[in-house]
Amino acid sequence: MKNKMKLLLASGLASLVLMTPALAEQMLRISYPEDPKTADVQKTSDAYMLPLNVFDRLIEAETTSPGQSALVPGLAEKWDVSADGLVYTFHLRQGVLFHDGAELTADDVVYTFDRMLNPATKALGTDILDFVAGAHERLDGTADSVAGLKALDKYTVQITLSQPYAAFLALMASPQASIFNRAFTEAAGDQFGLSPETTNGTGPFKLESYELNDSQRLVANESYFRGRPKLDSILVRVVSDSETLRLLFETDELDVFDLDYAVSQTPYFYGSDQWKDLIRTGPRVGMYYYHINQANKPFDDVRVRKAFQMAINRQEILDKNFYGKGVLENGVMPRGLTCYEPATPIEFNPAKAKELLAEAGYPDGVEIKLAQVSSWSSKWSDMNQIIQAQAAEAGFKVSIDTMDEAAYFDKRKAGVIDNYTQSWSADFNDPDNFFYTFFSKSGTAVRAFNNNDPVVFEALDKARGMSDAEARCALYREMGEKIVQEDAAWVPMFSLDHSYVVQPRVKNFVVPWNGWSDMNYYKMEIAE
Amino acid sequence: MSQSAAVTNDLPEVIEEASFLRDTMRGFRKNRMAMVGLVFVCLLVFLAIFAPIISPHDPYRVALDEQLLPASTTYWLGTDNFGRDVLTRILYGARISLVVGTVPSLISLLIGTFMGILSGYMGGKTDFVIMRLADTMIAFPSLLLAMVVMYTLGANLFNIFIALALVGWAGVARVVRSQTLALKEKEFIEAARANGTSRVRIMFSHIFPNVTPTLIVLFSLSIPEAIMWESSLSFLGVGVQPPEASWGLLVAKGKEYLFQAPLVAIMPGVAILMTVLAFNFIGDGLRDALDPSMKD
Amino acid sequence: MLMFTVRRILVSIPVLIGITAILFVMLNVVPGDPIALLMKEHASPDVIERVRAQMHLDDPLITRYFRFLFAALQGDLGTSIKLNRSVTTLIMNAFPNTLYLAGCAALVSWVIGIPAGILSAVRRDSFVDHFFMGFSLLGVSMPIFWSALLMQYIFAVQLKWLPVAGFYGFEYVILPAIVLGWSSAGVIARLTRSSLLEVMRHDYIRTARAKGAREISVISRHALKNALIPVVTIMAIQVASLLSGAVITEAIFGIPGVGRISINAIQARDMPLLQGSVLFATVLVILGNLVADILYSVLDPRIRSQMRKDAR
Amino acid sequence: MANPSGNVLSVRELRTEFRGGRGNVRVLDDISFDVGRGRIVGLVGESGSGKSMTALSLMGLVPKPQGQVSAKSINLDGIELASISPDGLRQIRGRDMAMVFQEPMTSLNPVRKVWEQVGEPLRIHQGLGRRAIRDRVLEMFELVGIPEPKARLDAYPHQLSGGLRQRAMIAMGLICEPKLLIADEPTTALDVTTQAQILRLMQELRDRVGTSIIMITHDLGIIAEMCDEVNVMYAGQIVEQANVFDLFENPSHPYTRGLLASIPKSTESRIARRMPSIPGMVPNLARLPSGCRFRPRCTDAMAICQTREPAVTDLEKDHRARCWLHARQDAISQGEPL
Amino acid sequence: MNEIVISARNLTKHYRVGGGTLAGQGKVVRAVDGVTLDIRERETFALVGESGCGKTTLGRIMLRLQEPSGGQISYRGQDITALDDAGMRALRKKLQIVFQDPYASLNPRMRIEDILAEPLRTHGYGSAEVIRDRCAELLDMVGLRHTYLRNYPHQFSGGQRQRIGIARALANKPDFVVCDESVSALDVSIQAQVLNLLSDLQDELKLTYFFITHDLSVVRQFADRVGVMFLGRLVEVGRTEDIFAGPLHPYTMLLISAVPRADPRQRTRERPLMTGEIPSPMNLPPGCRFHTRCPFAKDICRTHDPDLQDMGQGRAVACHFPLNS
Repeated sequence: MKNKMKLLLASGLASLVLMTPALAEQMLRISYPEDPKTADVQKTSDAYMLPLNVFDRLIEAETTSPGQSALVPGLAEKWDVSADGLVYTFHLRQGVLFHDGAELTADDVVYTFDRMLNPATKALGTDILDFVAGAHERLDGTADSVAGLKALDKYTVQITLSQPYAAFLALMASPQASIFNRAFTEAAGDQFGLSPETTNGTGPFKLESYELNDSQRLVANESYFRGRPKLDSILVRVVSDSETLRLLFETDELDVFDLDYAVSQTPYFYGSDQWKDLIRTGPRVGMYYYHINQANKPFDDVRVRKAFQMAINRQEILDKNFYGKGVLENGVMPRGLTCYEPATPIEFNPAKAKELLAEAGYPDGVEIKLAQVSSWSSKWSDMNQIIQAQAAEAGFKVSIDTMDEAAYFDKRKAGVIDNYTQSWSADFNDPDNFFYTFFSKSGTAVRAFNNNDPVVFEALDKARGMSDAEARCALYREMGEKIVQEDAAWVPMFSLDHSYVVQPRVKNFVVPWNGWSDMNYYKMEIAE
Repeated sequence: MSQSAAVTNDLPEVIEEASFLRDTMRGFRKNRMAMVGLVFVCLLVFLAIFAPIISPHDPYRVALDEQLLPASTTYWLGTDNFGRDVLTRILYGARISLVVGTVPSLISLLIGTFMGILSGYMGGKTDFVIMRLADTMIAFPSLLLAMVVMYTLGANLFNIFIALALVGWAGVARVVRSQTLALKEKEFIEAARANGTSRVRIMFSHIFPNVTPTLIVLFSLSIPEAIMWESSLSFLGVGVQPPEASWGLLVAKGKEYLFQAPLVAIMPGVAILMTVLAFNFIGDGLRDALDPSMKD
Repeated sequence: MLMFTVRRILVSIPVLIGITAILFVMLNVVPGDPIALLMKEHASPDVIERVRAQMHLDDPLITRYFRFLFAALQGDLGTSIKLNRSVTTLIMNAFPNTLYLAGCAALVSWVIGIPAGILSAVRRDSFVDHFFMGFSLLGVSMPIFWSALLMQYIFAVQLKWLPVAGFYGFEYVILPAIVLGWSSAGVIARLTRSSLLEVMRHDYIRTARAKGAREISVISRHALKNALIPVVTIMAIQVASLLSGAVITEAIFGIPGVGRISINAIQARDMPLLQGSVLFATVLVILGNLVADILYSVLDPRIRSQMRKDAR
Repeated sequence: MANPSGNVLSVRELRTEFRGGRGNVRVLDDISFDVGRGRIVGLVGESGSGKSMTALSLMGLVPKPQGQVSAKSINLDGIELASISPDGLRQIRGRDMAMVFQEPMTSLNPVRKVWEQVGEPLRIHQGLGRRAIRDRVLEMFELVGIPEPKARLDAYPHQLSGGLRQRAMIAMGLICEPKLLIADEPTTALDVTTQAQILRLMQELRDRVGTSIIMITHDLGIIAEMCDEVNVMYAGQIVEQANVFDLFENPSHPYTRGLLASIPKSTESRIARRMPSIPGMVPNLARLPSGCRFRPRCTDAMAICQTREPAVTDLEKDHRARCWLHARQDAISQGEPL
Repeated sequence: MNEIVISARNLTKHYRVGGGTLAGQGKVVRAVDGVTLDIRERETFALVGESGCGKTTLGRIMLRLQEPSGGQISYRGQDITALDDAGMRALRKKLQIVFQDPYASLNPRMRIEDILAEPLRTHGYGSAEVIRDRCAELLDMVGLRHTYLRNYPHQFSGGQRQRIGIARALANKPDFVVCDESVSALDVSIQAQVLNLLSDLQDELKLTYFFITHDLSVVRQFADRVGVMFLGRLVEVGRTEDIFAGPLHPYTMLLISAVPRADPRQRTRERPLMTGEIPSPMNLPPGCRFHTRCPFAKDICRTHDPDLQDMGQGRAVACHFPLNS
């Protein structure tokens, strides 16, 4: 502690010198709204910045143009899929080195996925491996290994699925599928990913320092298999406060300003002569929506659900609260997702909504509750408050039920939440990521939709294994219409653009295809 | 008998009926800042109670066409991001602040007084147990304790009452106890005992009236403190929840628009500052008038 | 003295046990499953059950309490659910930052508070008095989150003299230290003033004057030491409360200290982390009180010799 | 330069007023008396009579700005204090004129060692070093009869008993060998046996050092034991001034008479349990009665007492009373105040 | 001889100071250390002694306002040390006390009528009306106007407050009254008034006084019998005239001679003075507790503690070598 104090004082003096923006090295300074907590992607479900830069995956999803992506070889040079769609064989690139100098082998890949399914790991994103043969047995503890994972030789991995699954390759490109080194990771134990000493990947950047709640520093991996990145280092500062973020950016202490973390600053940057040309924007493959829980009154009546859809002026919310930076969505799939096509529009019609309510037996209006999490960003409470005002016209007496996050997840799981709003961005480019998550038999219960439509259940299961892309897309579109128009199970709101403002010296800034804030900085440059 | 009774002759017929209250008021009135504070608080109470009548605006109305308007004759302090009148929101916030200032203070005063008198007068094991409990509560850093309570019970106004009362009672109990200990040594308490007055009666009708000046001062000084706590909790998001208008929440929300419409964040802060100052003035004035020995 | 300290520490033990018990019960009866929170969307009931069992969360409360207490005695405050790191390590890593901030803030509050209090008392009812007392009252009455905002806006945004937030060196600590120090400077100044005025009423001040001492010497030689005894003890308690209470300041200025940890723990409902950080802060407060008591007795010969007598 | 009259102190028409919320209150009115060289002069009266205030007024210790002192003349051995600057008066205090207070506990600073406090006048007025001061304090401790004086030097006040503390206070008062020592109820806080010791000490010191003493007390017994001259005070005025023997043998003012009568006589055997007493109570200085201040309690009050303040009348050499009973007839008719 | 009202047998009061639960047991203060005493109907018994000698504690114990550590007190033959709370409360009608400090002994927040009515209400004196009349009567009795009933204590002078305190003590027509330094805080002229009042009331109401004081002049004037107390012990008891005429205990003698006489002609008299300081009740010397200061102390005084011996004619002394004998 004493040493740390000294260090602090010393760094105080040092930073007086460092403060000056004359940066000899190419350092990218970015921010993160909260501490990422770990680089171990198997232990996190929302902080992908470190995994994306420190690790690689077998396959990578590369942004080709705004909102568009393509799967490209990553650690796997090439791969084969058996005709029945069950066996995937990945041929690893040779000579790929981890940061500690160890060479990547097929065993590391097998280990990585086995670790995820090992119950002792307490991993989170296990659903990417749901269809791997033997995954459930391993998770339940009834098996010591995963039947479907095999290293055929030093550079060949074979993964066998229990049933055909169309999105499996896309899943392998998701951050959760990052590949670890067996020896190192086993040695690090449960400390893996928590500090520079316990983090080891193949990625373009190495984790050099990690100050909890303060910053992480990444440096270039000199021996990256695609070649050394242009950036020398990345400084990631934890800044939770949107105004502070803007202050830091404007005082040139940050290179990238992510408008997602400070939506209220949108008009300022778009209106600023200094900044408007430095805005980088792209569509977000993700959407905002309201869940409707059909298990509870009054939403058990489809007319009430329909009325609720019609009572909301989505365009106004998009325009006023999100400054029009996005498009209205009417289906389950957002724009940019494979199979997307515009769906039948939902009408804004408070008068009709009122009629529907009366039909459903609520001529004098009806009381509904919107759940809200107290610790979440204020954009959610803003939306709820606006809807509270808007829906009143149609006769919905909205009360906002604020709770903390744990209570929220608890209640949602128990199905006692009537209605709530959230957003979902694509983890991988496939409709399954949306449909199955929300409207499969387990998803609809866990997420408190309770849209127990057997037709939908069956169709979604079937679509997972379909190999005919065209027919599969058509089926998803059909289900989307059914869910939104017929069942009125949810209220699609809009998909937003994702905008960043960058300092003039930032080059090659590409907005990720899916609109995530987390991205890979391999190709970015800093130039004076 | 005759001679001693003769003393009466040179005594005035009636002594001016100077009551304790009147003396206090006289002392208080002389304190200019305290009077300023009192006037401000009275005004605030009036505005808060009659806010719906006074303000032409609805504090919850959402008018997205009128977002973040600058100050004007219609909206004296401009509008917030929902197009709600900032001044009206502040007036409604005053309701919360005033209630939060008084209710938990009263609760903690009630509990603290009871515990303090009991502890001080009974002594022994009762004293030990109550004081260890009080020590325990006092050792908790107040804001953290309040946060933990909010964590446990959930964030809403009623739970703020509980949190603040929990934070506050121990301090009151300590002060009341030490006063009770001092009073207990006073001869008039012994006189009451010598008369056979019961313990309960001594605590209620002898000790309690003598700690009331201190209680009034404690009360007046705990109001601004409670207002501060509430605004801090709400600012941190573990207090009053939107769309209710608590001043701390208004600052927290308004600071997102600090650059576009600084008044939205700054004015609720000014409201807190002025209210807390006013109550502190009153508290200081009351202390000087009632209980000069309590100076800090 | 040693005896006194030891006894004073022993007296704190029931308080500490009480604190851990209250804290533990409060935090463990909370509705809402920390595991559900940890896993968010990905939670499937069987996974949750598995993790719960692994973390011994399904043991009876009393068992868990004693396990916690026993581990805490050995310096192990458990593992953060959200951060998956040892709570003790997390706190000890964050503490120097808080210490640095609190130390600077305390310095600010003393450097401003004590001279302001003395001047106000000496020049009672003068302009100086009114000015300093107004300044102090302002410090006490301003919500920290608001004054912090204002300071950032003025000194960082408009004047660009100081950095907005972060914790990379001395200049980063100036604004938060002033914000935090100002409010406690108000308390110190008011206390110093009233304490000095109180002391100046004592008979021995009259004695000093009767000896022909100059007014300045009356104050510096006779009044000040007596007057500062309560101030110094409050200072000790205040450092403790600064250490434990810099929650808002740390949050606004992005200082990775213990307060920040508590806030994160609350927002993330990270029960072991919250439990640990609150317990840590509480121990600081108890220590502060202990130091205050010891200081008091060191400064006041009456208590000092009382203690010596007791110890014999 | 010695005062020609042989007086160390000569006070003429001392008045002290307090400004308060409800107007000014004159707490001392027309105080005139002398203190002869080497004499012990008593100021006696009940609480609120102004005897302590007289001492504070002489010392310049009346709290300002509420208290205002004025006098025609206060002559301390040739130095005129009525017109001296505050700093000039400060230099006199502790050097030429010292004071011993009633409460030896509260009058000593609890956090400083006794020798530092006792020796402080030397530092202030003579600029002595610590060593010299310590030696001198030790001498003084021996002089005032503090047992084990060396060991007591480094004591804190609370480590001394009441009697020792008062001895230390007396040592402090005498350390610069002042011309005048004002003792304000120096034994009231002490037990009788200790009181007797302290009183004897003061007498001895007067004999040995030759300091003049103003003895302020409410106890006529102490006056009788200690003083050469006596000033009886009532409601802010001196009502009778006499040699101690004259006063006790021939009290002239009705108040003095009443006071003497109401002392329980421990020397005589008990005759009756009823004691003569002065009826009524001391007046509030803010609401004084018209005419003579003692009039409402006086059994000998006359018509003139109601309307006019009595003048000071010389009864015989060095015996004066402020009472119409003894006034010359012509003074009464002309209504000329003296 | 009159009947014995209060009889104390071997009363002691010891308490601990300092020292908590951990650092030893602290020190024992022997505030009252074996006092035996009878007080008879309608007499005034004065207890004199210097500060810290335990006289106030003894007064409190006799009324069981403090519990004795040992010994027994009887009121008219009834052992009151054995009474339970309720029994004692009922008896308090008869046993009363007048305090020293006229400012601390009246509750500043109560009106005079409430102060006077409280003991009446406690003991069920009668209806509200009866009680109101009695309050007025009590004020008359102590020489105050009954129009003052609605006033608060702070509006009265010290002497008047002491009268109110007396009225309160007499409200329930007690039998035995402890006067604890009841006139010490008053000015001489007022002191005489209050003493006269007490004296009148004694005659009128047939009271027995236990008069605690440090002021020997008052004792001489007021008391029938005197007990001299030194460090928790009675060292001499006797009739007032006898004690003043010829003290038997050296301490009594020194005490009497230390009182300044209001007669300048006597100032030249030879006066023996006690030297040094009184020992602390926490640290009593062995043997006679006065021997360290006694001008006549012999060897036996340093080893043996003398008991209070009856010298006849109601006289008792605790000394190995009484004076005048």
